[in-house]
Amino acid sequence: MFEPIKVSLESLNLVTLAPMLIAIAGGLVILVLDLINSKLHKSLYVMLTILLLVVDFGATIGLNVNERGFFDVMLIDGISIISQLLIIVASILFTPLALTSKRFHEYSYPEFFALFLFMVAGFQFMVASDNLILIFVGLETASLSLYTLIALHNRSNSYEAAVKYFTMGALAAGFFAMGAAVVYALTGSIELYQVAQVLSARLGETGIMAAIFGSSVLLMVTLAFKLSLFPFHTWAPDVYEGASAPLAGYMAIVPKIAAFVVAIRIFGMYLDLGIEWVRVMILILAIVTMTLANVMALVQEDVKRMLAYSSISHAGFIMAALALDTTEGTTSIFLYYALFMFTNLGAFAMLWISRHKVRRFDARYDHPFSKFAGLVQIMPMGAVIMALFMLSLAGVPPFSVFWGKIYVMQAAVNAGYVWLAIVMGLNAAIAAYYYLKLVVYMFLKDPVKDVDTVYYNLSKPLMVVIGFAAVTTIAAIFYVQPLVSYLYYMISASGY
Amino acid sequence: MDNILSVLIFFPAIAGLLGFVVDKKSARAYGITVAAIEFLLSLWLWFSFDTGNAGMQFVEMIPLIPDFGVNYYLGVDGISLFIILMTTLMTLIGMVSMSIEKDVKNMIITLLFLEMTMVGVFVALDAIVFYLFWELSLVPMLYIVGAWGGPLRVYAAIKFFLYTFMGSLVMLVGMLFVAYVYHSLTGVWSFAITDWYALVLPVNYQLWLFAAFFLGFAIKVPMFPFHTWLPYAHGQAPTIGSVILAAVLLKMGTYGFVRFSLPMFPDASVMMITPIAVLSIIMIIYTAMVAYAQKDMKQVIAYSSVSHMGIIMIGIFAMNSEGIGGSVFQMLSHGIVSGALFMLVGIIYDRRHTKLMSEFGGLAAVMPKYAVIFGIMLMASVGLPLTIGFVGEFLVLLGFYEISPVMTILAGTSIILGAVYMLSVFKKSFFGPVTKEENKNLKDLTAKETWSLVPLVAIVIWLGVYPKPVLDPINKSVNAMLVFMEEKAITAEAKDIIKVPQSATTVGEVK
Amino acid sequence: MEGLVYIALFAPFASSLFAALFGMSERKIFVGVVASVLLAISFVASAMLAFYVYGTGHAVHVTMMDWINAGDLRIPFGFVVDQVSVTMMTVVTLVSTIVHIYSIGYMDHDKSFNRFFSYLSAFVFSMMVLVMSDNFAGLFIGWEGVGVCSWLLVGFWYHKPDVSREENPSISPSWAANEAFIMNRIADLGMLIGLFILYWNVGSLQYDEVFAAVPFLDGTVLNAAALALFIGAMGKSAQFPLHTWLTDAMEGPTPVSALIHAATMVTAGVFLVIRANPLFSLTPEVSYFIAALGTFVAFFAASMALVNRDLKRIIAFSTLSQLGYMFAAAGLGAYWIALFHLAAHAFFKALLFLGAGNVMHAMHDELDIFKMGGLKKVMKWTYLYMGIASLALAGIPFFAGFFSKDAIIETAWNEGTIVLWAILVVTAGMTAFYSFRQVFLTFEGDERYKQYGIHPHEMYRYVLIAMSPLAVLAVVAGFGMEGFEHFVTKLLPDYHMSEHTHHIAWILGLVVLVFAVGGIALAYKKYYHGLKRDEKLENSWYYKLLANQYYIPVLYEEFISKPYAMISDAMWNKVDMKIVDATVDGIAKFLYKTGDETRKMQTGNLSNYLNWMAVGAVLFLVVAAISAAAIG
Amino acid sequence: MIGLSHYLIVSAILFSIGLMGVLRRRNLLMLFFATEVMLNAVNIAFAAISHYYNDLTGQMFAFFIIAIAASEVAVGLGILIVLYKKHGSLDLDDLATMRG
Repeated sequence: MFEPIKVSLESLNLVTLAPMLIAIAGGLVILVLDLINSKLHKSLYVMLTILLLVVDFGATIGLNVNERGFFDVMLIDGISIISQLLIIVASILFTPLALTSKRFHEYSYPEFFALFLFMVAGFQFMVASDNLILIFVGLETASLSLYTLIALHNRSNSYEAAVKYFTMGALAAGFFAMGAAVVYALTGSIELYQVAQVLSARLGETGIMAAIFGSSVLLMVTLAFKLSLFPFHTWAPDVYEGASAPLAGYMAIVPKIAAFVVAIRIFGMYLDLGIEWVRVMILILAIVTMTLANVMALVQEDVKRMLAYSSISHAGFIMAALALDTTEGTTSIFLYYALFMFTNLGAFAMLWISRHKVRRFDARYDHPFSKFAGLVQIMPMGAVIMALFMLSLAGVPPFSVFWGKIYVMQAAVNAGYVWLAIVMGLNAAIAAYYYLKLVVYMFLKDPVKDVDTVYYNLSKPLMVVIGFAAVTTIAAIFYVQPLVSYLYYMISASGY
Repeated sequence: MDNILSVLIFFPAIAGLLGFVVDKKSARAYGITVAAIEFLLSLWLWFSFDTGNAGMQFVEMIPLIPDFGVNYYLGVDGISLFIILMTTLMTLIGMVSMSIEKDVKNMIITLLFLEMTMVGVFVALDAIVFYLFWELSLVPMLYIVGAWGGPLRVYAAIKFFLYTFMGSLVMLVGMLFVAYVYHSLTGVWSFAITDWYALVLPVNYQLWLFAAFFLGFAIKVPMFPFHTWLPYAHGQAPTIGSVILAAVLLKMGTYGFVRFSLPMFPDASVMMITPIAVLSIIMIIYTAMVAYAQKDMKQVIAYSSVSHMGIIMIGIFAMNSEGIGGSVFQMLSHGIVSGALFMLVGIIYDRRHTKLMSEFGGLAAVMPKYAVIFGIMLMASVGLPLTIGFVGEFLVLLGFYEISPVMTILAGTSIILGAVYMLSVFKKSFFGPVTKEENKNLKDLTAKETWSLVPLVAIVIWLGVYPKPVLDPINKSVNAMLVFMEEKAITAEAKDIIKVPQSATTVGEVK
Repeated sequence: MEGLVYIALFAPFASSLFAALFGMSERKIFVGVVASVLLAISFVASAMLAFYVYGTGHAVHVTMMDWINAGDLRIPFGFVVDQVSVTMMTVVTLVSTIVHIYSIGYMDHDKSFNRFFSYLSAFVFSMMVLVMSDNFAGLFIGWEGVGVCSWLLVGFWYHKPDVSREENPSISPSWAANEAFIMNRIADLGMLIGLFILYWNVGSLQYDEVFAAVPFLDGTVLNAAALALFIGAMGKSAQFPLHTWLTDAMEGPTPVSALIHAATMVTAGVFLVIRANPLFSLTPEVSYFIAALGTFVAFFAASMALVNRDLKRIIAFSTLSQLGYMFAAAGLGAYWIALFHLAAHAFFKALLFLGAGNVMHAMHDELDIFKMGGLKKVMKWTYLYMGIASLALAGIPFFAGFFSKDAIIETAWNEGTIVLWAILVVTAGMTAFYSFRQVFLTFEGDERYKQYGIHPHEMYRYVLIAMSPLAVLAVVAGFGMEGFEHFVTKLLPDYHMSEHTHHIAWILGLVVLVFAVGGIALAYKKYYHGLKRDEKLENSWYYKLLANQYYIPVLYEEFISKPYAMISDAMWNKVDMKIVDATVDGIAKFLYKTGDETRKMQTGNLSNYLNWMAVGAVLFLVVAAISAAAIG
Repeated sequence: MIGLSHYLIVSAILFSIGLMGVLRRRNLLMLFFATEVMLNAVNIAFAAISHYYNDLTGQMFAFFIIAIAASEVAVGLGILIVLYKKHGSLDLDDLATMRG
């Protein structure tokens, strides 16, 4: 009757799982360490985390392209590798930000680092599979860790942020699950490659479109929520504001990379099937998002909120590349994030070093523009670097984000969407205003108070991180070429 | 030295970086020295420039992003050579004459970076590198206007930045599209302008691309109706900012038309002659009138800049060697003359802290040297023969006459209207009795001011009397461009209108 | 000979630079002396060239260097000394030399003495470039150069404030200077267009090439070119309607008026027409227009001179009138006669102005002839000079003006343009009248100046001596007419009266003479014995019309200057600020406003956020449905 | 005979009820329950479809969803508790300090 289940280790191809396992194991090790000695300093955890992430990085980069493993649920194709690498690099950059000169409560908990590593593993799972279950599990693992991390910041705002994010995330999870159910109902499978096969065979059937409608809309809602696309972006400004600055910067990148990979897998499949209205949907979503987020960012009084809207707008910008469904378009998504990552983390890190325990400038905001007024007089180097990040975000060449922008626009032009490129260009011009606003405050205004504490939170590790971000922002022109060719190779190898 | 262009670009930048270390009190001397060395380097460029060669010289090419076709590709020809010289000269003179007291060191460093971007724009032969420097030049200017400007400085600076930025992003899309077309035709990615020149585009593509590039360049020029950022920028900028803005930054726009629009889209350019000429004429007449209505001396010169840029524009679209060569020459002339005029206004502003003409009157008696130099620059500005201003204006109008006599007459009103507003400035400020008590004891030019203005006066007269050393290389490159445009043009109309001078076809000095 | 050309040309330039060296220092007599000597050198060189050209009949042609080379355009600094230009050179340098010497005396109290010489010599240099150039572009250099020098010199006393038109019709020196410059610029545009027409049809701007090519050009092209060039000439020579600047230019120091606004610069227009005679002789319509306009201006200007009270303005009007004569001659094809009148006029008009300068010097810058009278007692020599000059101007036999003006009037008859002839004859009578009205009111009759407490004195002796060559020439120049004709018609087309005209020449001459003598007699009767003012006449509308220059300056002010200023203001405040700029700012504001509105969806309330998600999902469905329906 | 479509309809209705709950409820706790309802609606669907296809994947998915729902509650409630400690209220309308 029952065949004994034979599982050979070879066929499991556990190597594909290794990166996530390293992260998870690392998290557990940290917890165990805490059990053994609860008096350990946070710097130990930070270094441990970095080390683990480096090992993780090594394990990921060593993976062979286009392999499957662990009952074929793991899919190690090009985009899964590069997205994991990006996630890990961003995480490595993020971790040292814990080593501030002022003591922030959350970092003294080892749980913070354990959760962080679990979250990384979650994102890695999310990108390294085309199985909806695993994607869902990865998504939720990561999200739940993330909610907790936000709440750990231990301020009234961060609880509010966590609750908002959590509730909306839960709703989104419901949508995702329902979407998966519809897909399952349609095709009898939740493996995307099988789904694609079944769908392409059944595409001509009457009534199938309605079901595809259902599934794609439901899945799209979830991903749009994760990617903070309009009108599902509402959580983003509040959560960014409530979360600690590094985490906000991190949230603007890593979850979005992971979500983009899922979006590429799912909607790339729909687009490949020739379902054109998905493309229209994505384009509208992208344009509305980048434009409205831009105009909302114009009127912000708080730098962090402004950056939140700006990262929404950037997400919209990149979303447009998804609609192109070309290798270049997909490459541009990763290139953009790879370049955006450093600048954005740098910018949030700059906010982080100016973080005060009490709000000294404004009753409502932590980082009002006026806080940065005349920064060049107080902290010239900091002002210059921050301005650099702002200009980079605005897309001024030769700083890093410019190359991402130009690549996205080139991809749009190549795919025949010249108008889209123009819309992107105009949006970049609008966006320049609010980035400039900060530059203007820093360079052209006088300080509001004799505030000697703007760099209150500065420490050597932070300087290193910011310096690294600054260097990568400036020197982008020199590494764009290898980056592009690596990304392009990986992506075309995995067939996108 | 084959890589002199790189040296020209990066010398000021590196000097700017090192400048952070220099002590505040020595910053000025440091800046002037660096700018002087840079100027000498550019002179060296001129001397080692082969005037017999119409093509690109001192070409440097280093792949930057080969997959994407982006190369660090530089070169200089007769058209860009002198604009580079003017850039380095005006930076040097601007620094020498600078009267800023506040944050001199920052200003010097900013200027050095600005110089890098300006030189970069004019030597770049790769569209992306060009765009890079083009955009980057906004940043130091933003800072100069915003940090040292007048009461509305932030508004003016942001307006300047965003307006130009917006236009150039559309231009960027145009560039990307050209690259795409190039790729689809040849299978190779390239942003090299020289490669793009070889591209024969269908007319409707040309028109769209022309429009995209037009937006970028026209805002920079600034063409009517995109000119309104300019009066604010000039009105608020410190003297040095206005000098550089008028002398060099505006030239980027017209240079762009010569470097990109004409040779890349000859047919579209020919089709667009009339619309552009109409805009330019509106620009010439309208802004001349607006200039006349101004009460602020600096605003007059700001608007007069717009008006003169109209002349340059119309010359570019004359599609013959006289007109285009004249335009390029007029760029230099306008750069030097308007730069000098802004410096002059700055000098009186330093003394009286006002630029309103009603505050002056009778200055000629109080400050005779100042009045003389102002007078010379004024005459150059209204295009008096034997000053630099005449040569370009004359050639432009002469060239455009071939396209349309009527429009030439309308554009030619520039010489009348220019005289009207400039003479009215002179009369209001310099003539009449000295009515204001504060003006009675104004100091005439100091040695510093004199020595920064005298070289400009010398150039104004030298190039007015003997423009040949400058005009010949320009002419050679322009002729080569025209030959090439005519070959490339696909419509009969364009072939008809683009006029290659006989001397260029017979002598066969075309590469 | 080339050396002489350069000496003639650059000596004034050297003089100008030398004087400019001391431009800002106090008065130094040697500056004036050096300048005068250099000018004299220039004159000598010109005279030697004249002899050379006269002797050999060859023109001297030198090309100094290239100026502008662009495309097919080649403009050299080339100079040609032929019969026409050498005449002009000699006249210009002679008058200039005298004016320079004169100025040493006249300007001796002015603190800007050195500056004055610098400007004056610069003017001579420009004028020399103008007449000597071998191409139109070079001519244009000089053309603009004299314009600038005129601007500098008219506005020489720039410190004077603006006053109302009633007080001083020219408002102020600086105002007059600007007016002159701008009016000339209007004409210069015409001139430039003329150059462009020639260039694009001929391919060159060299005189010889252009004139060789014009016979093969299309009629309309020629007409257009001729008309455009003539518009240029109208500005420089202050022909109607661009004439108002000339009388206002009298705000400049009197030597300037003598040199620039009588003898040389204003005749540049005539010179241009003479120079370009191959072109103008091919365009009869334009030429006739020139003649008609010239005749009109001759009469028009004379009529205004009849009632004017300003010593210098009267002479200015007479200059204008005589320029009309010259244009009439040139327009009728009698180019050499025009040139001859130009030369003769230069002598006696300069003399007249310098005489007026003496009077001004004596009267402490008082110019109203109603306030003068009886000056002959203290200013014998000046009276003599001005008398001679006025006789010459009036065309009294055997003075210079007689020959030249008579020839012009004769030409008008000869061409069969009887109307022009009649007007010119009447004008001759008017000329005689106003010239002597002025002379008598100034020098004869009661000494009205005494009531103003003025103590006039005669000019310095050396100045008077310096003026003597002009006086001599004003008397004898006419006798050189035949030799002159012989000389210049080697280059210019000869013009002979027809047989018929020749026969009745003495009758025609007599008619003119009757008018001239009649004019003098009338002036004698009315003004010799002192000023008797006729209130009724002075209040009549035609007197007022003339006295106010037909209200043309006011009209220009009301209908051109003021509307221009108004429109300019509107362009700035209304169009530029309210429309163009407001649109740009409007877009920015719109975006900002949109942002403000949109951010309201960010209520902070989680429930709203969740609703937005649901709304988004519904919107997705709608969009998907619509696009699916549209695309399929 | 109760077929697949009945299950699916039930599932859809439940999902809608859950969704309405999420949209309408003002109390955070109720909101959480509503999301649980939604997830369970999906579970019904999965189970039914799984049965229909005779494929175990759906049931597996359902199990995972149950697990995830549980952990969601764990985390969510944790956050709610600290929030309640800080704010003393679980009403959504009190939770709007960050806006704009």
